[in-house]
Amino acid sequence: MLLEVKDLVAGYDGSRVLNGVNLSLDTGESVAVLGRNGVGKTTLMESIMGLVRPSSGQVLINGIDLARKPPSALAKAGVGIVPQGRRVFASLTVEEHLLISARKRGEWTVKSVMELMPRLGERRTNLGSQLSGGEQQMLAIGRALVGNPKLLVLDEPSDGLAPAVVGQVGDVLTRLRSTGLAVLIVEQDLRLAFDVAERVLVMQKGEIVHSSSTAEFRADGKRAHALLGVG
Amino acid sequence: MDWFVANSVTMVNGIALGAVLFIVAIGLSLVFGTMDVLNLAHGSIALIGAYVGVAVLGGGASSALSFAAVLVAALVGLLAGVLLAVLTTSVRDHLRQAMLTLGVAMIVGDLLLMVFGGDVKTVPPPPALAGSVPFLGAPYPVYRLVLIGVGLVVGIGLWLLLEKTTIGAVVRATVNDRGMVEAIGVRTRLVLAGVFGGGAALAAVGGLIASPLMGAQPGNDNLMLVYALVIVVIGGLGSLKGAAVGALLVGEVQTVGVALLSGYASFLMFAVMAAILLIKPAGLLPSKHGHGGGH
Amino acid sequence: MSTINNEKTTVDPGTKTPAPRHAVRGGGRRRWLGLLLAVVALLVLASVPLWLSPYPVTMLSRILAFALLVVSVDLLTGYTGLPTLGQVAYFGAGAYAAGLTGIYLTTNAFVQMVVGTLVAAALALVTGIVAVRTKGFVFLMVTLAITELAHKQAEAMALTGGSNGLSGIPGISILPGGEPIALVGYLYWWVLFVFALGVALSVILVRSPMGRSMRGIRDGEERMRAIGRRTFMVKLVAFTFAGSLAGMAGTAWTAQARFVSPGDMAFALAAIALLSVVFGGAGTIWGPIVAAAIVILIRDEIGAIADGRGGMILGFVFVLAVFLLPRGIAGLSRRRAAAVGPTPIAGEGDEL
Amino acid sequence: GGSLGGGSGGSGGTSGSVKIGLSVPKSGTYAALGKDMEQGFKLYLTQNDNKLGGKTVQLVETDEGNGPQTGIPATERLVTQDQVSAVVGLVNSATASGLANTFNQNKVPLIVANAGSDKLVDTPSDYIWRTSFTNGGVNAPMGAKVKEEIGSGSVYLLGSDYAAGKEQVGGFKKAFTAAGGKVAGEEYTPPFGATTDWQPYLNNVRNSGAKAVYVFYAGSEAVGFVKQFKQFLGGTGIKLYGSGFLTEGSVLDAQGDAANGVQTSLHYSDQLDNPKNKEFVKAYSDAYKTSPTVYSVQAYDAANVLAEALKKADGTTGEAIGAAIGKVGQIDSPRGTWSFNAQHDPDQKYYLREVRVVDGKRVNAVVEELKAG
Amino acid sequence: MSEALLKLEGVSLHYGSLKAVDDVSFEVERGARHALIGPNGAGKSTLFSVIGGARKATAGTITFNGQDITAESESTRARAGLVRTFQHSSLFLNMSVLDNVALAVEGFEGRPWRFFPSPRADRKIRERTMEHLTNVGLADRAGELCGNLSHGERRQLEVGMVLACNPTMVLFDEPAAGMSAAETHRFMDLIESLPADVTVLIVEHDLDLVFRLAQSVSVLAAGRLIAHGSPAEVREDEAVKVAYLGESEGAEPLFYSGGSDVA
Ligand SMILES: Nc1ncnc2c1ncn2[C@@H]1O[C@H](COP(=O)(O)OP(=O)(O)OP(=O)(O)O)[C@@H](O)[C@H]1O
Ligand SMILES: Nc1ncnc2c1ncn2[C@@H]1O[C@H](COP(=O)(O)OP(=O)(O)OP(=O)(O)O)[C@@H](O)[C@H]1O
Ligand SMILES: [Mg+2]
Ligand SMILES: [Mg+2]
Repeated sequence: MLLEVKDLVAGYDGSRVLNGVNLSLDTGESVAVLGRNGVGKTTLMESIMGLVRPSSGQVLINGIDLARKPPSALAKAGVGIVPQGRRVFASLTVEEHLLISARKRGEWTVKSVMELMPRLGERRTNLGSQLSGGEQQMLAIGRALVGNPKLLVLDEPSDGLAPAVVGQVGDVLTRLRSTGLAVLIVEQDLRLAFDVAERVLVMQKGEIVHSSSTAEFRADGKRAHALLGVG
Repeated sequence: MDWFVANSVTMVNGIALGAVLFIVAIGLSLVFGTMDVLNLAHGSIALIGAYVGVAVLGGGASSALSFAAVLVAALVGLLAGVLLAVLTTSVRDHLRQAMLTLGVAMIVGDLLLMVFGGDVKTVPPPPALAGSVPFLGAPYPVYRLVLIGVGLVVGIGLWLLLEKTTIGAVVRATVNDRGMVEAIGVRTRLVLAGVFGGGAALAAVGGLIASPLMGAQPGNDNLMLVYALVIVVIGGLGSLKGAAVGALLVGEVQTVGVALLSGYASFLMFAVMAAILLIKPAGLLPSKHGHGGGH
Repeated sequence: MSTINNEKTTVDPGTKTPAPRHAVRGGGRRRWLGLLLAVVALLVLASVPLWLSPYPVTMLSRILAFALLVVSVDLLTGYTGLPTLGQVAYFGAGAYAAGLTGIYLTTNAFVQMVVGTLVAAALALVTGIVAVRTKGFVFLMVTLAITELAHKQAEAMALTGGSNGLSGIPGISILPGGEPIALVGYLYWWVLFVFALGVALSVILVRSPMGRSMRGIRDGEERMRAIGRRTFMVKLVAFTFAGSLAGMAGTAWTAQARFVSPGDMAFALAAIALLSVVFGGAGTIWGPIVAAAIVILIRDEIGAIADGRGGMILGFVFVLAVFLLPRGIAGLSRRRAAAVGPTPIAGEGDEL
Repeated sequence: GGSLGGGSGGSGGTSGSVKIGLSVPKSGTYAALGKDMEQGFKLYLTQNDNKLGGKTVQLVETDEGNGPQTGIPATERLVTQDQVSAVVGLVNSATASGLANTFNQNKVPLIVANAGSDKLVDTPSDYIWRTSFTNGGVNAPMGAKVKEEIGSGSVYLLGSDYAAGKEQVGGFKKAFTAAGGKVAGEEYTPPFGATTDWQPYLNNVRNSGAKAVYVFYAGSEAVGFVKQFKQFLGGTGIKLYGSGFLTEGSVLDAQGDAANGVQTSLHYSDQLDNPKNKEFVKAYSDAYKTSPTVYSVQAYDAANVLAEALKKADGTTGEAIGAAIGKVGQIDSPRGTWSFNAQHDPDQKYYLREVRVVDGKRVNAVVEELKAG
Repeated sequence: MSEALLKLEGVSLHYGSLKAVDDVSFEVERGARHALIGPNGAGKSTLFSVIGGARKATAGTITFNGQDITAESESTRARAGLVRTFQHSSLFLNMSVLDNVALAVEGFEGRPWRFFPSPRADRKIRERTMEHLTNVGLADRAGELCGNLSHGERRQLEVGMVLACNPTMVLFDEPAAGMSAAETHRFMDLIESLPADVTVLIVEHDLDLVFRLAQSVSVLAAGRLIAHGSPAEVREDEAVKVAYLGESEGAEPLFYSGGSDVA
């Protein structure tokens, strides 16, 4: 197993947001995590990455427990993240973002990322704070890619992207999957989530309450709506 | 024109003073601009540097000893900086940083008083630079002329390091979002310690090379801190060029300015600072990288 | 840099968190409890001259005057998000004005207080027009400049006695034409009266809509503009009010010391006043007051007998406080903890 | 307890002993000065079996610190809390003026052992005395002397920009111009360590064509100034005169060669050739491994004054001691005998001193006794 | 056709050589539900900043409610009823959710300078505030510190806050970004339930939302207005298809059975 999360409990200042989450992901697999606002999706992603320190439980990468290690340890173990809210560096240029993130050799280089998203090339010298929302999102994705991760964690990557670009992101992610990259994605745009993921998890109140294949999930719209709290 | 001739030496002298102040101030600016820590113990580190001079060169200077003093000061500064970095990592709020570092400054000030006493101590310049040369019609100390060169070298070196290598970018990114830098695989603790250590080493060396001019004594820590704060804010926070311009300006204000308006000498520096901030609140040459983020 | 307050009171999504009563005041038991505590504290303070000898009472007068100065710093730093080193300028202005009034005009304490407060207010208004255009670290430095310039002016002026200070101030009298008070206990009562008045006004201010606007500026000035607020005016009013309060504290200082020196408007005093706010918990009233007392006790009481190690002891206290009291003294009480927020000096940080 | 009663005054300690307060800076800019004073005062006590006028001394010490903010509460504490019978010390003039009320009200005498502001109090009282000097007084004798030395040339005046600096330089200026001297320029530099570079002022001096410079600087400013004077005006033949604090105490070592030949006026030098001083210097050097300074002598004399007063006093209350100080008459001091004048300041001799190297040691050699200004 | 509430004539904003907004003119009628769409970096947010007053246009005039507001400050515009939301939430993180909205309510309904306590006025403000919070579904989070809210919750609060400003016209910058389907639905209901005289200008990439809410749509690309019209017209516009929509649009139903109207 590339990633195994066992009984993960995490929260903020003593209060719990995640109440024992379990999930696993194999090389080349892709999983979507869905759920309403505030159920703890971001907290889950960030505690996998080490950005939030779990209070108990394990985060195993290739069988080694890296829970409570600094995020850099996870990055080195091959996890890359596109965080919610983008978190681009306000005072770095686009190019600098990519340069400092390109720490592992691999398919993705500064050049190939700029080819993938030409807009980033056009804005090469803009500071992070001088990008439009969508440009920032592209940059966040590019930043994760140049690290050549084995597991890509995406927290609402379509947030703020124009439909055409969302489509492109979907295409890119699908292509990445075929190169053996594992993808863990949180997404509100169901179309994108379904395009990318072969398995769907649904979270409610800090727990995973549903797990099925994407096709299975899509087969029963009523149940899906109930799970996602729509209607 | 007469006035100009009569004061030309004073102007050069202002540049020399500016050069020393630049080396001290740039450390503060770097640590604040890049690490986002307002280090009010910065002046204390400069004073430690001066006392390193007293300890190493107190018995008489030689070229070798002077060189050794610079190394020792840099090393002591580095250690002090790393220590401060460790202390401040978990303290993100500026006011609490101020309380922490000012507390440290108070402790260091008293410790130095205990070890070195309250008397003013002087530090000799390296013997090779101790003399004067005729300069614009009057004798002028060689040492001060050399300081101008040192300031230039330090300034250019830092500029190359920060703007022409990715090290500078990593450092700036660490200020913006520490967690995210970790997430791209950088040990931010090392970055923090490095920048803080480097800034403090500059302060210590700056304090050392300023000591032949200013002596070493209790109270110089505050003096240096205030100079550095004023320079950094005049020039623009976190901006290398800003610090250089600020230091030169303060150097000239404190020399030519006071020679011209000696009756207002005490008021000049702060009045100039207030005036500049009124017109340009972000300082003369604000860092192009901005501060704190855009939207 | 993120200014997100990581303190979390309730997190369980879906759990009902009732609105705290003090958020938008609608009465409530807590308010009465607070009022009760304040009244008890006041009564205890008022009884002090009856059972304490002159020296501690003098010390306490000094503490009260300084604490009022600290509250004025807090109004700007803790509530409005404007870290300041400038309040001592108005403190000094009030102190000198009261002293000069005492020497040349009248010994009447009320007159001295009003004159000192008004002089400080006028000075704060004029300098505030300049200062509140800036924020964060720049504001800090502009206020430092105000303090330094005022300090140098006091040192240079013959009227204020220059660097030797203004001495020969007669004792205050309370009733018109009454005898000057010489006894420490009565002086103390006067200082306590001024202190209580100042603190009461401050508490009313921070709980008023005006106080909420101040906090709004602390947390997001841009946003305040976007919802239609004239932030410049809010800041200017806050600045002038805080300046007057500092001036009022200055008059109390003069009343008990009968001597003013440029050191009363110097950087050193400004620094410990600002640190007292941080130590006590910026954005609360009672925390900084307690901190002010501790700081003065260490400086004047322990420092005097510690063979010159007063500074070092104070330094250790500050350093320890950073680590042991992450939300200041006020953080020891959970109830007000929510009001304590970090104040960025660099201008507000924002997540991207 | 209770603070609504009248001022208490020094209770005086138990019979046979007396409680004395010593308030000198132990921290801050003046810590070095405070140390000299403390040592001078304690030397007297050691020499006299810890007794003053036959009474065993309980010494209560405090830290005057940097200024009135710390000095006033610390000293007030000695009076109102520790209830001492007299207080010795005070470096800072503002602190001393700020405390005058407290001492008068509590009827406890204060013997100022340094602070030199020309007018410490408006009206002399039994409770305020001074064993040191007045700022003007130190420099006035130099007026005629410098005029005599430089003849028709002019003098440039420089000093630290605060009350003491102006009074010191002013004392000289008044006597100098009265003697017909010409002033080429007069500038006051930012005080309290804020000035570290005198090049701009020295440049002005050079441009003014003055033949000599008269200055008041003390502590670190004295060091910085003297060294830079040598650097920038060393070869020009412009002479340097000043108030004795320019070269007094530890600053002289720090100034090094640059100080050679500087002439100053002061009421003391450890080189004074009189038996009392010889004995004092030896005892002091033996005890503290360093030479005494004018600050040590001022505090030493304060102890002497207290001893004399306690001999004459009727009991050990502050009131009794205060009254007795008025009657002590001549004080036999290492600086030569002196007595209090009507202002309660010392009526004393001043000496012209020149920095010379004697037996391999840099000292303030005594050139002559100056005529009163 | 009634007179336009907001009128832009030749508005431009340049960042150096980059023309972020380039000679844009259009009108929004009183009570309209108008959408502004366009690719990433087209200049939508920048245009919002110019309309809202946070940035000054390099050229052009802006008329609101018959008055030229080109030179007015942001707060003046807000008081005149022109209020915007931010693409990146900028809330008062150290204040409670309640205080956040109360600040807005107070600015318009209370006397924000009030210094002395008045329980009556306080109660009124509190009631109004809770009303707004209920509308955006945050009533039960009123006492929470704003900094503790999740991303989506902050977006909801953002909406609550502008509505509390008693706006004549609201500018929404990607209000639904980050909202889950459930929250998006509630948001749409909320906008639909706004009084008809509140004008809405909205930037959004969620086209389902745009096409459900908007009566008219303007399309911005590279700083210029490239199309304008009813949702149906815009959807069919070739230029828009190329610049914005891409190909992936609605090829397959989201769910194979039951309620595919969602998301
Ligand atoms: N920094 C924080 N401090 C305290 N509480 C937080 C913090 N961040 C999130 N929370 C709380 O934790 C809970 C889960 O938040 P989280 O961001 O994980 O939700 P989410 O599922 O990602 O929601 P969304 O879809 O809105 O992004 C929320 O109730 C939120 O209020
Ligand atoms: N401060 C700035 N300096 C230089 N260029 C900037 C600055 N701010 C924005 N830009 C550029 O201006 C263009 C318009 O940005 P804007 O934020 O208005 O786009 P947008 O239409 O809102 O895009 P999105 O849909 O992605 O949010 C972008 O290309 C951006 O890179
Ligand atoms: Mg989330
Ligand atoms: Mg946008």
